[in-house]
Amino acid sequence: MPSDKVTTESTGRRSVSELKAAVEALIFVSDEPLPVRSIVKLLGEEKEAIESALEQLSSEFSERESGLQVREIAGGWQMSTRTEFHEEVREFLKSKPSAKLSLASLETLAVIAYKQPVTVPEILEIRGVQSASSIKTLLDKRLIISRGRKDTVGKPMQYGTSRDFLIQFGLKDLSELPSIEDFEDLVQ
Amino acid sequence: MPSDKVTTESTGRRSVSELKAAVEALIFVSDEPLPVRSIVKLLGEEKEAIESALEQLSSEFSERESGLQVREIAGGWQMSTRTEFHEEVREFLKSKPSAKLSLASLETLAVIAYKQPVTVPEILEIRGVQSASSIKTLLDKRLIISRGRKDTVGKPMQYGTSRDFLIQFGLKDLSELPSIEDFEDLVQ
Amino acid sequence: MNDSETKQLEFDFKNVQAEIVSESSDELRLELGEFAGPLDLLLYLIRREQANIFDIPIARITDKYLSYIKMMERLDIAVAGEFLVMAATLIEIKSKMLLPQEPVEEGEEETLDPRQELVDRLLEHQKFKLAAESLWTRATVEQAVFTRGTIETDENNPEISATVFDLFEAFQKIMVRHKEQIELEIHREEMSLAEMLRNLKARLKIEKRLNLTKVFGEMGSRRELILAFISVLEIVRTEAVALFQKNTFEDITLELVES
Repeated sequence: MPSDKVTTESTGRRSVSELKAAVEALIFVSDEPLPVRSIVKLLGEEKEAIESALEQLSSEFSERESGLQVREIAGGWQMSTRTEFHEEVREFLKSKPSAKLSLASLETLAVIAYKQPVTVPEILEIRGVQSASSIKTLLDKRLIISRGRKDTVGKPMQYGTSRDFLIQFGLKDLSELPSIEDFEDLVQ
Repeated sequence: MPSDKVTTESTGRRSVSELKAAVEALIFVSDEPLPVRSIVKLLGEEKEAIESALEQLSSEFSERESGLQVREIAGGWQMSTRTEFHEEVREFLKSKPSAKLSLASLETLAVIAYKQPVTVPEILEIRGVQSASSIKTLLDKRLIISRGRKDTVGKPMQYGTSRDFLIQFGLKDLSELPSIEDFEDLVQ
Repeated sequence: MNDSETKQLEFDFKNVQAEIVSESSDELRLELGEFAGPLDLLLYLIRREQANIFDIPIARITDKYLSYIKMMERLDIAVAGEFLVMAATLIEIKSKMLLPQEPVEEGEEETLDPRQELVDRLLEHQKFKLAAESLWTRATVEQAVFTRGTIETDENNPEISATVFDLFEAFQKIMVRHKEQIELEIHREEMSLAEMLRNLKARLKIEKRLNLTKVFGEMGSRRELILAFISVLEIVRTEAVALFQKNTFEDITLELVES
C-alpha cells in the first residue's frame, strides 16, 4: 500500500488519508450507489481528489483481501460483500437466491436493454411473441421504466432499462453491456 | 499490520485471512451486532479463532485509519462509521434525494397529476382521507403548485403539478403520464 | 400463458429450445410459453433438420412447421395467432420460391431471395437470445453480492422512491376504492351503522380485545366492512379503548382500557 504515503495533500481541507476515510464512511452509510458528484458536493473537495480517493480505497480493499469490495456501479460507488463469501452470507441471511426471471422476461429485458427506447410492437417484432406479461413483470421488478412516448401512430409508450437494472446486473453503465454485434459471431 | 503473516493457520477449514474476510462480510450484512456464537455456528470454526479474527479485524480498521470501525457492542460485533465522520454522515443522511415520497404523498400526488387542477375537498373526496400534510410535503418538495382558486363556494385553492414534477418523473409533458390504455395489454 | 413467468430459470441455457418433447414416435408434445414463439419453433426445426440457416430448405421446413401446428390443434392446444401468421409467411415464401427465377440481366440488381427477411429476423432473434443468456450470467454473479444491513442511522423509513408507474398504480387503486364507495352509497340497505356499532361494542365488552383484521375479515359485504370500519373509529373516539399495532403491516388490535 504505497498510495497515501506517496501522494500529496488533497486540494481541500482534508489530507488524502482523511479524505479516503470520509469517502469510505459515506459509501458505507449510503443505501444506494453514491455518485461522485454527491460526494463532491458534500465534502467540498475537488472531483479529482475524490475520484482518486475512491480508486485507492477500492484497490486497497482488494489488495488486503477483504471480505468486502468497493466498486463503481450504476453511476455511483458502492460497498458490498465479495462474491467469494456468498455461501456464508446467504446462509446467515437465510436468503435464497432471489427468484430469477423467466426466459421470456430475460429475453424481453435483453431486447429492451439493447434497443432502448423501444415500444411494445418493436419488441414483438424481435421476439416473435407478445411480451405483455414479461413487460409487466419487468415493470413490477423496477428493471425497466417508461421513456416517454414515441412520435408515431398511437403514440406508443417506450421502455428503457432503469437504474435498478444496472444495480441488479452489476453494471457501471449501459456501455458495459457487451455489444450486441459481439453476439453475431456466435450465431451459427 | 503484522497480523496475517505471523499468525498460524486457524483450526478450521479456513486460513486466518479467509476467516477474517468471511467474518468481515458477515458483520457487514448483519442488521444487528453479531454475537460470536452466531459466527461460530455459521462458519463451523473454533470460538478462539473467530474471536482472534475479530480482534485483528478491529485493530486493522483502526490502524489504517479507516472511515469505519469494527467493535464489540451490546454483546455482538458491529461495523459502523467512526465518530470522527459523524458530521459528514449526518449531513449526507439529511441531503438524501428528495424524490422519495411516502405512500400517502404518492397517492395525493397521483390524484393531483391525473385530476389537475383539483381542490383539497376534491382530493379528500377521491382519496377518502384528509391529505393536508401530504399537500404540504408536495408543496415543500415543489412537486405541486397552486393553480388559482376555483369559482365555487369557499373559493378553494386548486393544485396542479409543477415543472419540477415533470423533471423528477422524467416526463416531457403531462401527456406522457401512463394512461389506462398503456396498461390494458399489460394487466393480465 | 402466465405460467411461463413462474417457471424459474433453473435449466441449462445452452440446451434450451422450444420445449418439444417426443413421447413416442409420432406423438409429440409441444409446450407453449411466451418463450416458445414461432421464431423459436422455426429455429428448432432448422436445427433438427440439420439445415443451414442461410439456405433454409423452405419447402421441407414449411411442411414440418405446418405439421406441428396441426398437431397442436389435434392436441387441443390453442394455437397463438403469431404461429398462424408465421405459417402464412412460410407458405408465401414457399410459393415465391416456386416461381421461375428471372435471369439476371447485366447491370440489373439481383432479385432479393424471398427468404432473406425471415433469415434476418431469425438471426436477430438469436442474437437477443444470446444477449439474454449473457444477462442471465451477470445476474447470477450479482446475486452472490450483498450490500450492508440496515444501520441505526437509517430510520426504517416507509418512504419509497417513485416512478410514474407507481404514480399510475396509486391512482388506479384510489379510483377502484372510490368506485366501491360510490357503489356502496347506492346500495344502502340492510344493517344500519347503529346496529353494527352496537354489535361491535357488545363484542368488545365480552372479548375485551378485538383483532381488527379478523373482525374486518368476517364482514360479508363491502358495505358491512365500511360500517365496521366507521364503527371502530366511533368506538375509538367515544370509548376507553386503545389501538395497538406491534409492527407496521401487522394486525391491529382494539383493546378495552380498564378504568
